[in-house]
Amino acid sequence: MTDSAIREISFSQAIYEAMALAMEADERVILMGEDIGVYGGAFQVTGDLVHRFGPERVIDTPISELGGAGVAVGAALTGMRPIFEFQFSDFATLAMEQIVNQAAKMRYMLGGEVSVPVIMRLPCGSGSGAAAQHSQSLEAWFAHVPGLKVIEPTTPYDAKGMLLAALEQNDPVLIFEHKLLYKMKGHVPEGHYTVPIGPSETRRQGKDVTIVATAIMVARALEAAVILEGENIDVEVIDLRTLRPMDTESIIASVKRTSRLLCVYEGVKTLGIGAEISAAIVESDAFGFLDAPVIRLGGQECPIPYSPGLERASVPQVDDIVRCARDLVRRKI
Amino acid sequence: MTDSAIREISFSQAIYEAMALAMEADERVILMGEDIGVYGGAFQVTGDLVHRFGPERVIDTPISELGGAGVAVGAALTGMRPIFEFQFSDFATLAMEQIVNQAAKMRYMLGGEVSVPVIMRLPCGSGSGAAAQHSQSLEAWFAHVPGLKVIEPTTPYDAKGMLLAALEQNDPVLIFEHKLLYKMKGHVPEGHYTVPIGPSETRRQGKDVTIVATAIMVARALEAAVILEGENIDVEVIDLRTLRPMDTESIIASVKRTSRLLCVYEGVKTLGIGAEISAAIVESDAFGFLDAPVIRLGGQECPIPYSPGLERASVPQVDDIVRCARDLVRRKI
Amino acid sequence: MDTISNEASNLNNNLSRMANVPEAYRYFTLDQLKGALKKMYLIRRFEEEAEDSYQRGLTYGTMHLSIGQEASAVGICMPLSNADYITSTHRGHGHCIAKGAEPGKMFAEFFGKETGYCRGRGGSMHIADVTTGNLGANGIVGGGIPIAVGAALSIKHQKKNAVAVCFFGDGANNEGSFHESLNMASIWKLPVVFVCENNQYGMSTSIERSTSVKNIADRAVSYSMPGITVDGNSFSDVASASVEAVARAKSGEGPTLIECLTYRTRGHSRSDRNRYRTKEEIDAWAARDPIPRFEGELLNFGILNETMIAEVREAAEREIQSALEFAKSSPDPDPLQVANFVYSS
Amino acid sequence: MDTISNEASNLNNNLSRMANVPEAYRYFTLDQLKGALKKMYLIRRFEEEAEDSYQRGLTYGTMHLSIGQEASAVGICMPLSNADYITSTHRGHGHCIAKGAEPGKMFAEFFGKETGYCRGRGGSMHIADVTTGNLGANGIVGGGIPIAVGAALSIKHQKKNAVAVCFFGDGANNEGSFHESLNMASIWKLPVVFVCENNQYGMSTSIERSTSVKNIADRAVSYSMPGITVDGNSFSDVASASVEAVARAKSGEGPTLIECLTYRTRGHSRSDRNRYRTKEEIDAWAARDPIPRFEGELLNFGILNETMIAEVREAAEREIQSALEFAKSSPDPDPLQVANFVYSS
Ligand SMILES: Cc1ncc(C[n+]2csc(CCOP(=O)(O)OP(=O)(O)O)c2C)c(N)n1
Ligand SMILES: Cc1ncc(C[n+]2csc(CCOP(=O)(O)OP(=O)(O)O)c2C)c(N)n1
Ligand SMILES: [Mg+2]
Ligand SMILES: [Mg+2]
Repeated sequence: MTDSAIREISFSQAIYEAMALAMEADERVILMGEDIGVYGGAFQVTGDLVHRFGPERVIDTPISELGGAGVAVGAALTGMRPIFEFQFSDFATLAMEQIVNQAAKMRYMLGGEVSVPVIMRLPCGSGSGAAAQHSQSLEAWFAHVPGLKVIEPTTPYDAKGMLLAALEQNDPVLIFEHKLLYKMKGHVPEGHYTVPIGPSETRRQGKDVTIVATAIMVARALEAAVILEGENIDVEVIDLRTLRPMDTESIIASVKRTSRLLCVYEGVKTLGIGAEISAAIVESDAFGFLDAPVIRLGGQECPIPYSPGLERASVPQVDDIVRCARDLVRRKI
Repeated sequence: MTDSAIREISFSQAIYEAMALAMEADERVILMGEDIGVYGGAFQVTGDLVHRFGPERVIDTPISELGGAGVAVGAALTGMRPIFEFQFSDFATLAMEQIVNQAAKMRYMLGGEVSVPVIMRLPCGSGSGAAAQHSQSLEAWFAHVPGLKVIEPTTPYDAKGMLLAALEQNDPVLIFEHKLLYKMKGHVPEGHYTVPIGPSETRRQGKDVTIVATAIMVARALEAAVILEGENIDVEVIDLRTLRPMDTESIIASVKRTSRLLCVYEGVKTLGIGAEISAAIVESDAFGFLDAPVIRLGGQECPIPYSPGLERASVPQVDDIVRCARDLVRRKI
Repeated sequence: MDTISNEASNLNNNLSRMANVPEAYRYFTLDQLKGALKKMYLIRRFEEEAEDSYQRGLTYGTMHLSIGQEASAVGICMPLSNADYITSTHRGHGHCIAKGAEPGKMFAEFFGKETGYCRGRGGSMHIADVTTGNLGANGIVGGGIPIAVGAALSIKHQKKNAVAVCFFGDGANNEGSFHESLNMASIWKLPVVFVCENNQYGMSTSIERSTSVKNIADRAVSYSMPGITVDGNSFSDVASASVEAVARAKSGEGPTLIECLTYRTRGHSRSDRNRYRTKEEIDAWAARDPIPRFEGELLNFGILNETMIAEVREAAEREIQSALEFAKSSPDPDPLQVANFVYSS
Repeated sequence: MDTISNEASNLNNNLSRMANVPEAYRYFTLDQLKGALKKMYLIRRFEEEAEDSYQRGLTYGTMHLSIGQEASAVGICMPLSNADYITSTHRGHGHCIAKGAEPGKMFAEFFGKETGYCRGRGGSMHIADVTTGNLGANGIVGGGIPIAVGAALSIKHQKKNAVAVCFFGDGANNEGSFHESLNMASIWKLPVVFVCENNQYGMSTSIERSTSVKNIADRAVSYSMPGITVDGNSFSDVASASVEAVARAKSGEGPTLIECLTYRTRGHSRSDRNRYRTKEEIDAWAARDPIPRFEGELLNFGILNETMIAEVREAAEREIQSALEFAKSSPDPDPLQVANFVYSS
């Protein structure tokens, strides 16, 4: 086993590495965002890149999300490959116009004559006590928009590989990065490799129930699976990874084996990503294989509160997953 | 039968009338928006209200959607009851920050100490050749956001009654108004009445299949029902009317009778409103009553194109509904 | 200045014998000036035909005519080549022709045909011609402003000798995107020229009622860039301002804000009932029509004679007619292809 | 001016015998000035305790300290009553105390307790006290600006003799919401005072690197309103500017933009590693600490003596200690109530 084969780095280092590799290989790759230079980014993801590549390629923008995102879109349209960092995905609310009306639609509106290879990175999720305006999981909005690709890696390995894959796309790609994952460590090869955008990944195989999860909920689902194993419940855990386009095929295949499906996600339950998973599976030929209703475990129907106890109660925790999965397995139609 | 009982006015006149009544009854009601004064609104909904109530209460804003919506939010927070018109719902992309981070969350973030009784009107939908940036149906985004109420009336009667009901709410209410409905005529009583926010309305009863539809799709579903009647397929059509909170109860009750559910909506299929309808019904005890998968007929996975033939092909038409409903009824699990 | 060729300096020599010749005429060749006149005719005639087909119910959707504003579009584009970018607006036919697009493909787009610039997907509000550097009309007021700044950022990174020109209206200058974009262009000293076509109204709302400053160009102070207000109906005034601003941008001195005072003699769009302007106001501006004014200057300064002008006008007319024919005989897009062109891969 | 009472004019008479007394001191009563000093102490001590509880791991989330900026918060709020509104920012503890909030309920909110101003739902970034007219801190940079304009619109409609004051930072002045809001406030002549607390940095980005104008107050030109830059660490300079702007707003003359030059001596937030400022710069500003400066003026002009100052300081300390106690002994919210308070009905 070489050093590289056992090397473990954090999720944020993995993203850093992907950006550094891309910038070394391709002059067109530039970074834009607030405080991504000397500050190193609000979550220290861009780190020292400004020192390695200079302030012309690691550009601190003013606090101007709409304009900043628009500049990135314009640059992408004219030959650059900008990676734009929102400090928190909540601030993308200021830039929806440029993301949705411009970046996502431009190729189509112009009959295929242009492409907009912009990448946007969006730290998301609760769990850090940052409250209602800094903790949202708004991925579902973007997954609703044709023209965008939306990914949400959950391991350092995927974070690097999917970002490098995004850089090979000619379309806008949004990367949601759950804040609680940044410090998570895992094996990451040195050098260039890609993890394709699209396919989900089965993180654990099981025969009693399929859990499809996103972001931090993948880790919680895996924890829950261990607990449920003790109760002789054999859980399959699928990490969705790409929200648009969605890999329904793998989920269908899994459900055909387990006959039960639980969707776990942090965004608000109503119209969150689980709504699409459920609807898509029910619409498919997996429907006939279901031994129980598809159940969704999503965020509460409220903003994310500040107080730690409330915050925990506002999104699914390991024991919620255990309870839901157990109920589902016991359930008869 | 009195004159009033048979009086027919258009959908846009119904909204006009509700606003006029509210402004007469309550000094706190003001209108804000672009070109809602002498121009009468892009869709001529505010009409002559500026002449009746003066420019202090019918306020033409500059072209500043974020700021304008924010001013309305601030005014609502401090005792006014603003009705803010977006010229096209597509431009709400510029104001998501104020709608979602501020209006929707303020009451919660402040522990219930304030309320934000702002109403926002959002003309939406395709069919007018206005292309990708003026034809979107983004309702699902807003229905995903706790703190907002989202309504989408489909008849002149409901348009007036639901707007007047919204004015009695102390929470932000978003009203999506499908452009193609503005000229539709129907019976509307004079004077004040309300149609409650929340309950759906069954527009046609049937026993073979339930269609839940929104906006212009309600009319198309009713047309399709007539055609299907000729094929001995008896269709129930539910007009959802309120997207958040969603009246799942009525849909469940209907599905328990018909055992089949088709969701028809104009927004992009993926994560459109039908995803929630499907998921919510499947999750309920209606699941056991389903004789076939829940099917969604939504907009294509593309922006709305300009050319008439393409535009028609991009969202469900009557014959698409007929075909889908027929297939669904014939389908065995 | 790349655009001052030998021929231009010859013309220049002749002109310099005359007093009061506007500076702009010294910058351009005779062919360039003829080209400018032709483009003004093409724009006017394109839009008249568009309006006509509208009134006859042959077209769909909405449309925004720039009749009366041709000098601004053509004047600004004078010093630009295909390597330079523009971003345009909902009122974009003029910019598109001024930048060099073919009226045939524009009509085709306008009629929703497969042969249109956007294969019928975009329509009037999204016509773009990337081959001539036009990044497209935009249905969102202010939507193109940061995109132009992004194009300028590309130019700078790619070390090109080019400029990005950003057209927008007086109404757009109250959008947040205006503020954010001009600020960034200034601090990064990007090669971009902001062109505010102040036609006095954003839809129905006059600049007095919408805008807290008398001259929009005065807002340049907030961005430490030069701001200049010109007579937008005077080809030569607009062209001079553009030549200067483009030179400034290309030499690395940063952005300029040009405000062109002009007027649209038609309504805002199809739905306009003209409740907010007086007939007197419209007539007064119609009397300042940029096309006769440009013709007058060309005649006065002996640059073109009546015959030459007639030739240019006829050439434009022929081009419009064959463009219309091309568009009308073109096929519609295939509805089965509706979801194509969303993604590159 | 409502705020000039008889007592104030007495103090005024005494002061007028002295040369060079800043104007501000003539506007306020002795009690008001003592109150101002006490608020500055309360703010400082509130934040020191907040910092301490943070460092000891007792609190959660993030927090933004305004240590060094107290004169701006307190000076601006001097002419305000509970009928006047303020909107605040992520760095809002100072504004909240200056407007009259109780430190106990603030600490409780900071600790996420049910007795906090927001019942523990909001935390540091959303503390609000509507009873004193504080519409709340805001986690979104620039988020409060249009909201303040909306509050001013309400005041105008309701014909109240009141004003809305909008605090925001130098960083926020590059947000589109700044531009859109100031434009609307100006064209509608609303009773609002815009207060830009220019502490030289938006997070790590210096004003030179982010902002295309030297003085933010110069941007007032774009909105045809007065723009004034004051020493934000001088209580009297800030208070004078506020008194004038508030009077202007209340008399129907419209908005004013006040820029307070100041500095936060702490980092931006918890995550700040201080890579963008020099120790020299921080020390130089610390030497201009607004609290000793205010004390110095009060002593110099014979308004308060050392004993009186000590009394005020001790009163503030007692209040902080009992506030802390209240907060610490308060109950946590009930997790089962997590989805309450979303809707009114
Ligand atoms: C963001 C946005 N808001 C509103 C509109 C509707 N609208 C289209 S054009 C227009 C007026 C624009 O005025 P101006 O910028 O002066 O350009 P002009 O039409 O005068 O050329 C408006 C309000 C829009 N398309 N986009
Ligand atoms: C819209 C938005 N963008 C970015 C942030 C992250 N952020 C929080 S405070 C801050 C700096 C704000 O600078 P300034 O306005 O000068 O206020 P200061 O922190 O200096 O008081 C940033 C970038 C945010 N909260 N909201
Ligand atoms: Mg205009
Ligand atoms: Mg600052």
